[in-house]
Amino acid sequence: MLDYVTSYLGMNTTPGQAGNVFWALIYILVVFAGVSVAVMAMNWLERKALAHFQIRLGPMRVGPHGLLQPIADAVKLMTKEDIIPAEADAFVFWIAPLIILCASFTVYIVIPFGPTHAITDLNIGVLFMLGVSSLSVLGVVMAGWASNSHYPLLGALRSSAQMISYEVAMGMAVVSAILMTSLNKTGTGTLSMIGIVEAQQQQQIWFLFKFFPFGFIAFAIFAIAMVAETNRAPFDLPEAESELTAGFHTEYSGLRWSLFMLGEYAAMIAVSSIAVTLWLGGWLRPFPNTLTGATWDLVFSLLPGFTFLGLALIAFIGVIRMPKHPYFRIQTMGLAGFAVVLGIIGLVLFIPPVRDRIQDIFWFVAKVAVFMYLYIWYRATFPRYRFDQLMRVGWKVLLPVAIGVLIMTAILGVVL
Amino acid sequence: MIPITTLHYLVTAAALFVLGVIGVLTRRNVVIVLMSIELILNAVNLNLVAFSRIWGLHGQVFAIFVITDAAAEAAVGLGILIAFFRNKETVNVDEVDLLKW
Amino acid sequence: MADPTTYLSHLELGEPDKTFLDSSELIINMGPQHPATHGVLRVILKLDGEKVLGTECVIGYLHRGVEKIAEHRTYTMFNPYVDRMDYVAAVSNGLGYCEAVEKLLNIEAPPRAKYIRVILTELNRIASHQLWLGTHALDIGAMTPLFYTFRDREEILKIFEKYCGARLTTHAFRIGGCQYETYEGFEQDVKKFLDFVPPRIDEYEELLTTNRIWVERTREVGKISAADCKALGVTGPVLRASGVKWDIRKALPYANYSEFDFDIPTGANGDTFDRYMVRMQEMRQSLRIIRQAVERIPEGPIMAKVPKVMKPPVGEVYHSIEAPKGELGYFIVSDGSTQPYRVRVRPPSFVNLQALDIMVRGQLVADVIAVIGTLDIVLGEVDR
Amino acid sequence: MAPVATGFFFYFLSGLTLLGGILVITQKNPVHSALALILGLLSQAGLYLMLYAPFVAGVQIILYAGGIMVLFLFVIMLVSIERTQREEQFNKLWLVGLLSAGALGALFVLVYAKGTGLFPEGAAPPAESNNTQQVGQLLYGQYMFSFEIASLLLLVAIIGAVVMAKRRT
Repeated sequence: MLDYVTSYLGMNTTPGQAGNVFWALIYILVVFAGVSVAVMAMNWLERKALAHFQIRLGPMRVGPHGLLQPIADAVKLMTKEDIIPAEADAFVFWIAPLIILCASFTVYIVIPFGPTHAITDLNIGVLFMLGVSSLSVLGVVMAGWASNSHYPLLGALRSSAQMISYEVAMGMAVVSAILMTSLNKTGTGTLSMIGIVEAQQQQQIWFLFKFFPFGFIAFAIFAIAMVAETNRAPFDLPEAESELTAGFHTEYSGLRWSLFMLGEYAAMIAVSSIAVTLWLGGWLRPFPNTLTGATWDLVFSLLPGFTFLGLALIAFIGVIRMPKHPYFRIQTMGLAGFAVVLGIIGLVLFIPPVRDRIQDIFWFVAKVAVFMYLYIWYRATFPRYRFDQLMRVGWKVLLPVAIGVLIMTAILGVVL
Repeated sequence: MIPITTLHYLVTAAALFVLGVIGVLTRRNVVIVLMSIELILNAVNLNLVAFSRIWGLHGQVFAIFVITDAAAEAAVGLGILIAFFRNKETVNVDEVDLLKW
Repeated sequence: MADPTTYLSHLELGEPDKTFLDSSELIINMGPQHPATHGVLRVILKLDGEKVLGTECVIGYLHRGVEKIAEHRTYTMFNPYVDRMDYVAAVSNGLGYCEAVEKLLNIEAPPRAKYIRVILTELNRIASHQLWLGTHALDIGAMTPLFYTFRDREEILKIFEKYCGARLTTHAFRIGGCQYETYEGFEQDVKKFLDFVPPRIDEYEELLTTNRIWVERTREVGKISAADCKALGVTGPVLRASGVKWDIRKALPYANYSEFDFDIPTGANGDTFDRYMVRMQEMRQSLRIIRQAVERIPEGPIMAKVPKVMKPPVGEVYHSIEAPKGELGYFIVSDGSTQPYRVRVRPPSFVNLQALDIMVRGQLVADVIAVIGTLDIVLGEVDR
Repeated sequence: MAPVATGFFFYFLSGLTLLGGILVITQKNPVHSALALILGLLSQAGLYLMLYAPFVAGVQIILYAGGIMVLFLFVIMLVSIERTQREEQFNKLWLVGLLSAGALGALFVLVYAKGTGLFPEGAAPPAESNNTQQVGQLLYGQYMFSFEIASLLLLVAIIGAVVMAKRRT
C-alpha cells in the first residue's frame, strides 16, 4: 500500500491523463470534499467579514466566534420540511438544483491545483469549463419555470439573460488569454488549463501583466463578468431580495435551497480558479523568475506553514480574549483545540516532502481566496444594478472592450 | 465483449435519425418538431464524427458547420414560431395552413 | 380576496408595448408580505415584461382606527396615540397634536418648552431621515448604509430614552409644554451629538453620493414635476426636490422656528437622486437648528397653566407642522366636552403615496422599489 | 490517453442518447422534451469524446446544450403551454409517419448490412492532443470560405429572428 502511494507521489502527470482510475476517483473525492468544506468556510467567512464591514459581529453563538454556524445551518436546512408547491412541475422542480450543482462541480475536473494536482487535464480544458459552467443557466431557467409562480419566472428570465450576455464578454476575454499562450517558438497555443499555466511559466510572466495594460483589461473584464455570471452583488438582481424576493429560488426551501447555495458558492470558487489559472499564474509562486535560487525557494516553500501558524496565533489570541466566564469554558476549549489543529497543520507543512507537494496548492488557494474576499467586498460596497443598466454594461461596454483587447493582443502578438 | 467499431456508432446514429424523423412526421407541437430536427442533425453529426476517426478530421469540421447551421435554424425557426403564436395563439403545425396572415 | 384585476379595472392603463408577445401583460402582487414595501403595503403591478403599465396601492392592513379612538378619549388621553401613527417620527406627531390642542385651548407653551420641543423634533427628523436612508439604500441593494445609519440613530434614541424613558413612541410633549425638565447633561449630550454626526453624514454620502451605480439607479427615476406635486398635495422633501421652496417651518412658522436661521434645500429635477440630496441636506440644516437652539435655550418654566379638566370652547382648528415626511396636519373639532368631536389627521405619507402611480408608470420593476423607498412612507401613518 | 471501458461507456452513452431521443418525441410537455433532448445532447458529447473529437464535444456542450437549448426553453416559456398539453399530441399522419420511418430504418439496416466493407477498421485514430489545433487549421485553411459563409448564415439568422419576432406595425 505504502509503496503504491509513494510510487504515485513520484509521478508527474495527472491521474486522468495516466488513465489511473483509482487515483482519479480519490482525487474526485478529495476535490469534492475540499470544495464542500471551502463552501462552508466561505459561508462563515462571508457572514463574518460582511458583518465586520457593517459594524456587526456576525454569527457568535454556535461555537467560538460562530465557527460551527455553517454546520448548524446545514443541519437545520437538512431537517426542514421539503416543500414542493402544489402547482409546480415536480420533476423539473426536483432536478433543477441538481443541474446547477452538477454544472458547478463538474468544472473542477479540469482545474489544476498544481502541475499534477488536477483530476485530469483535458486538451479542451477552457472550452470544457466555459461550456459546463454555462449549463447552470439551464438549472436556473428550469427552477424558475417549474415553480409556476411569477417572481421565480421573472427571476429566471433575468438571470438567464444576464448569464448568457456576460458569457459572451467572458469568452472574448478568455480567448485573448489563450492567444497569449501561443506566443512561443512553435506558435501553437493550448486550451489545456495546465498548459496555460506552463505557458505563463515559460514566458516568465503572468498573463495579467502581459502586454500591459491589455492583459490587465482582459482580466478585469473577466473579473467583472464572472461576478455577473455567478449572480453576485452588484449583479445579483436575479436574486434581488428587495425586488423579486429571491428570484428563481423563491419557492425553494430546505435542502433544495441549500443545494442552490452550494452550487452558487462552488461556482464562485470555480470561476475564481479559472481567473487565477488564466491570468494569475495558477499554482506558480510569486516572483518565480526574479527571486530565484535555493534560498528563495526555501523561503517561499516555508510560507504555507507560517500562514497556518499565523492563523493558529490569531485563534490563540481569540482564546485569550474569550470572556473568563464558566459559560464560555467549552467555547474557549473548542477554540483552543481549533488553534492547536491549525498549528499542527502548520507544523506538518514544514516537513520537506509535504512542503514540496503542498505549496502549489497553497499558492493556488491563496490566490482564489483573494477573489473570494473581493466578492464579499463588492457585496458590502455596491448597490444593485438595474436590469437595463446591467445589459448595457454587458453588451455596450464589456463586449466592445473585450473585442478591442482581443484584436490588440493579436496584433501585438504578431508584431512583438 | 465485441470491440466497439465504427458500425456501432453508425447504428446509434441511424436509430437517432429514425427517431427524429418520427418526431417530425407525427408531432403537432412546432417546438417539439424543431427539437426533432435537432435530433436528426445530431444523428448526422454523430455519423460525421464517427467517420472522421477513419478518414481524418474533415468530418469534425463539418460537424461544427452542422452545429452552426442548427443554431441558425433554431433562431429563425423559433422566431417564426413566436410570430405565428402571436397571430394564431397556437403552436400546432397542422393549423399552419394559410400561406399568409 | 377579489381577483387583482378588478382593482385595476378602473385605471386607465397604458397599452402594452406590442413589440413582442401580445399576452405579455403580467399582474404581480407586490406585498403585503414583501421585503421592500416597508411593512404591509400591497402594490398591484401591471407589467409588460419588466415595464410598469400601472399600479394600484392597496392599503389598510395596518388600520387601527386612530381617528375614531380619539372621539372616545379625552384630549390628554389621546396624546400617546398619535405616536403610533408615524412611529419613526413620534416626536413630530406629538408636537403637532399638542400645538393643535393648545391652539384650540388658546394657550401657549412657555419659551423653554418650545426650545426643548424644537431640539427633540429636529433630532427626530434626523433619526427619521437616517432610517429612511438605510432602508432606501437597502432596497436599492446597498446593504452597508443601513447598519451605519442605525448605529448613529442609536445616539438620538439614547437621548430620547434619557429624556422621557422611551425610545420610539416617546410621548415627549404634553399639552401646554413638556412634562419633564431636561435631565442633567442633556445639553452636553446634544452638543456631543452635534459634533459626532456631521462626519457620519459625510460617511453616508461617501458611500452613496458619488457611487456610480447609486447615481444610475436614482437619477431620472421616479420623476415628478412640481405641478403634479401640487395637484396631488404632495409635501415635504418630495415636493422640495421638485423645486418648490415650501417648508411649513418657514411658510407658516409654528413653535419658535421663526427665531432660527436655516435654509430650505431644494432640488431641480424631482427625481429620486434629488430627493436623496434634499434629505441629506435637511439633516445638516436640522443640525444647524439644534445648535442654535441648544446655545440659546432659556431658563424658566416648561409647562403653561393648563386646566385640570380640558374643555376647549366649541370650535375647530387646523394646525400643521413640517414632519420629516411632509405636512402633518391635525384638524380637531371640539363640541365643548372633554373629548374631541372629531379628529382628522392629514398624514404626509398617505398623501405622498398617491404620487407612486405617476412616478413609476413606464419605468421598470426595480424602479418601483426605489420609488417606494424614496417616498419615505410609514404604513402606520398611511393606514392610521 | 486511451478511453477506458470502451464497451461499457459506448453502450451506456448511446443508450442515454437514444433514451433522450425517445423521450423527446413522446413527452407531452415541451419542457420535459427539452430536458430529454439536453440529456441526449450531453451523452452525445460523451460519444464524441470517445471518438477522439474533444473539440466537437466542447462545442456541442457550449453551443447546443448551453445555447440552443436555452433558446428553446425561453420560447417554450413564452408561448403558453397549458393549452397545448391538453390537446391531441400526434397528428393524423402518425401511421404514415411510422411507416415511412420504418422504411427508412429498413434502408439503414440494409445499407449497413451490405456495406460493412465501406467502413474499414483499424485506421489509426487521429492524435487527440492537438485536435483543436488541427480543426482550427482546417477551419481557417481549407474551409475558410465555408467558414465565412457560415458566419454570414448566422448573421442572416440573427436578423431574420429579430425581424420575425418583432411585431410589424
